[in-house]
Amino acid sequence: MIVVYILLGLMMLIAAVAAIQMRNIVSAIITAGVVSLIGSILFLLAGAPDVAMTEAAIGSALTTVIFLFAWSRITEQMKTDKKSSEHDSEGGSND
Amino acid sequence: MIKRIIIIITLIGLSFVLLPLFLNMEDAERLSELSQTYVTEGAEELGTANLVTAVVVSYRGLDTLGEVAVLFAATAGVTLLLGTKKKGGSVTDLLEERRGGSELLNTGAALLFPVLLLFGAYIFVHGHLTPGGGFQGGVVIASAFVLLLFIESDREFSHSVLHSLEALSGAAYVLIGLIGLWFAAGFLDPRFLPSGEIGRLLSAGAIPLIYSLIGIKVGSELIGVVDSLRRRS
Amino acid sequence: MADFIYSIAGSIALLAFVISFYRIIAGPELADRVVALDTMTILSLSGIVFLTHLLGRMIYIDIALVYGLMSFLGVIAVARYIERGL
Amino acid sequence: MVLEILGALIALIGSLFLLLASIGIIRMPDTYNRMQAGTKASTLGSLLFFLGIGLGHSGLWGKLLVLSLFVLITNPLSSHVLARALHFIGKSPLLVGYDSRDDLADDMNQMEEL
Amino acid sequence: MITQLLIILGAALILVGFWGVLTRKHIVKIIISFSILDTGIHLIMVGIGYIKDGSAPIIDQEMPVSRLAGNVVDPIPSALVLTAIVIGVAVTALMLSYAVQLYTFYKTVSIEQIKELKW
Repeated sequence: MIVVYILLGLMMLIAAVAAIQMRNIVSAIITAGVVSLIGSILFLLAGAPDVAMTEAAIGSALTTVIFLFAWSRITEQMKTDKKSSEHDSEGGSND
Repeated sequence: MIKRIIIIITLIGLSFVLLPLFLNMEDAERLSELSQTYVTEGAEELGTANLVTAVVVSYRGLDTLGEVAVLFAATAGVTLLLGTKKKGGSVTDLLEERRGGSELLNTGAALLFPVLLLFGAYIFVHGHLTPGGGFQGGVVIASAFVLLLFIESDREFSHSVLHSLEALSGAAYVLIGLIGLWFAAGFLDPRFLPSGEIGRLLSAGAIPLIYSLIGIKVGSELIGVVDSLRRRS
Repeated sequence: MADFIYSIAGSIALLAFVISFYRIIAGPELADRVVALDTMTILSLSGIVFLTHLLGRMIYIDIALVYGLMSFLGVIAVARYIERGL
Repeated sequence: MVLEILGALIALIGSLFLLLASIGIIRMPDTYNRMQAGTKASTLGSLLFFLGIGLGHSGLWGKLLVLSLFVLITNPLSSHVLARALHFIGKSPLLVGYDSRDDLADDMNQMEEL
Repeated sequence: MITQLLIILGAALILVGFWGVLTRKHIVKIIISFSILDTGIHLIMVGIGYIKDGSAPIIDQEMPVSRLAGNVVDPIPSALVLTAIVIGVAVTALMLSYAVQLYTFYKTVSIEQIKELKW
């Protein structure tokens, strides 16, 4: 039994370090969701099913969704900024 | 360079702060006295099968009230920062067309939406019998509406309905607490309704009622958060 | 006897969990990671159902129910982000 | 007792399918192949696993049935949405020795013409 | 044993999250580090409430009232963590909305380039 704890804990640590090290933001968000997923299994093993349910519902599903909504909003603004700056430079060259 | 050294020193200091926690802890053989009282008398006094629910709703009810207040403050902050629509149409003109959901996704979401609503209601009504309760059920209900946002992201939710649901459930929650103060022993004491038999749906006094109100409040608040965070066109 | 075979099945499921976790960490692209996450949620559902048997508490199955409904939201969110539909 | 051993054997077969799914996840050459290996094998494996656990514990039948329904609805749905998204960002499957054939793009073109 | 394991794992997660908060430049990365730090704190609290060979404090056929004493874990840390997770998601949403607003004002996601916040 203790082996399962240690294995899950190691996976959780690796996922946490990888989430912080990854260059791609969406990959980092997914990996942070995996940290929460393994955490909820650990909570279930430690006899706290209420916490496990909350962590599974919130930590690994809703947090991922909220991060992605916010990040897609930021990337969309990045795109429009890039487009508008290109427009500005073109206008400047015409003058 | 100096920055890096400061960071390393901070981390080492933090680990020394956390070290005594690790050294002094063994697996406890028995509960502390307060928890022992909650565990042995909670079932008898309140009639709940899930003792975590008893602690959340009744024994530590004031904490939950404060937690709901913090949640409300955070939601209000998100709405204040992002909720207003953009002025001026110059930004929206440059947006590229957003792709709609496929037909399979639309059908599946339409199939799953009532299931998710029903399931969330099941979770928070059975909060005193099985794991789960108002918070988890509220999240499941919020996720049903998030699913609607996935298939059609221009969908507008009625803000007045959300706000009135949230305000009404919050007010009813405090009101039930005050009724407990009047008819039973203290604030948020659920024993003004009959306790009933352990394991039945209609038992544990007012706990299912209180947890349902918390579930509706949390659900409407989280829908508000996601609705403010999504992209506007 | 039955318990022994059950525990072998659980160990194999745990092994499968670890293997698909490798793809999440090593996956060269975002798409591979999402595919691995999709598989991993199903594997963890089986794991939670197995823990229900192992720990001997029937009520733990509710966590599997909640997770089974919520888990695919994350995958769909990433997919809609990729195709710019979010 | 016999039912329990039968359930355990079915759970063992299910776990072997789960292992197959994860091996497919790491051994297949490209994303679409990984996706089909991971989704199909893990759906069958988890359904067999639930059946095996349900044979051992008679009290769990109702909830396991609901759980199987959820898996049967959500798992193909999520993989369909994911495959469609990958197609739209221009990722093409690895087809060695075959002509590439893109039915979804043809359909989309037809719809645009209409 | 299990308490110690959970506590050392939680402490390691707190350190990893803190390291991420201190060293990363990307603002969304910093928020991800905060959520990892949160998970570490929750693990420590659940670990403190663990009782040897404990099960969930829920009464049903497998855990009747007579077996309750000495066989169930502490319900108080579970209740606290339950509320802490929900507050955590609300605070994460608040931080993300700040990130979106910072991007709209400064047109950058790197905190190195937001000079007004430095001292």
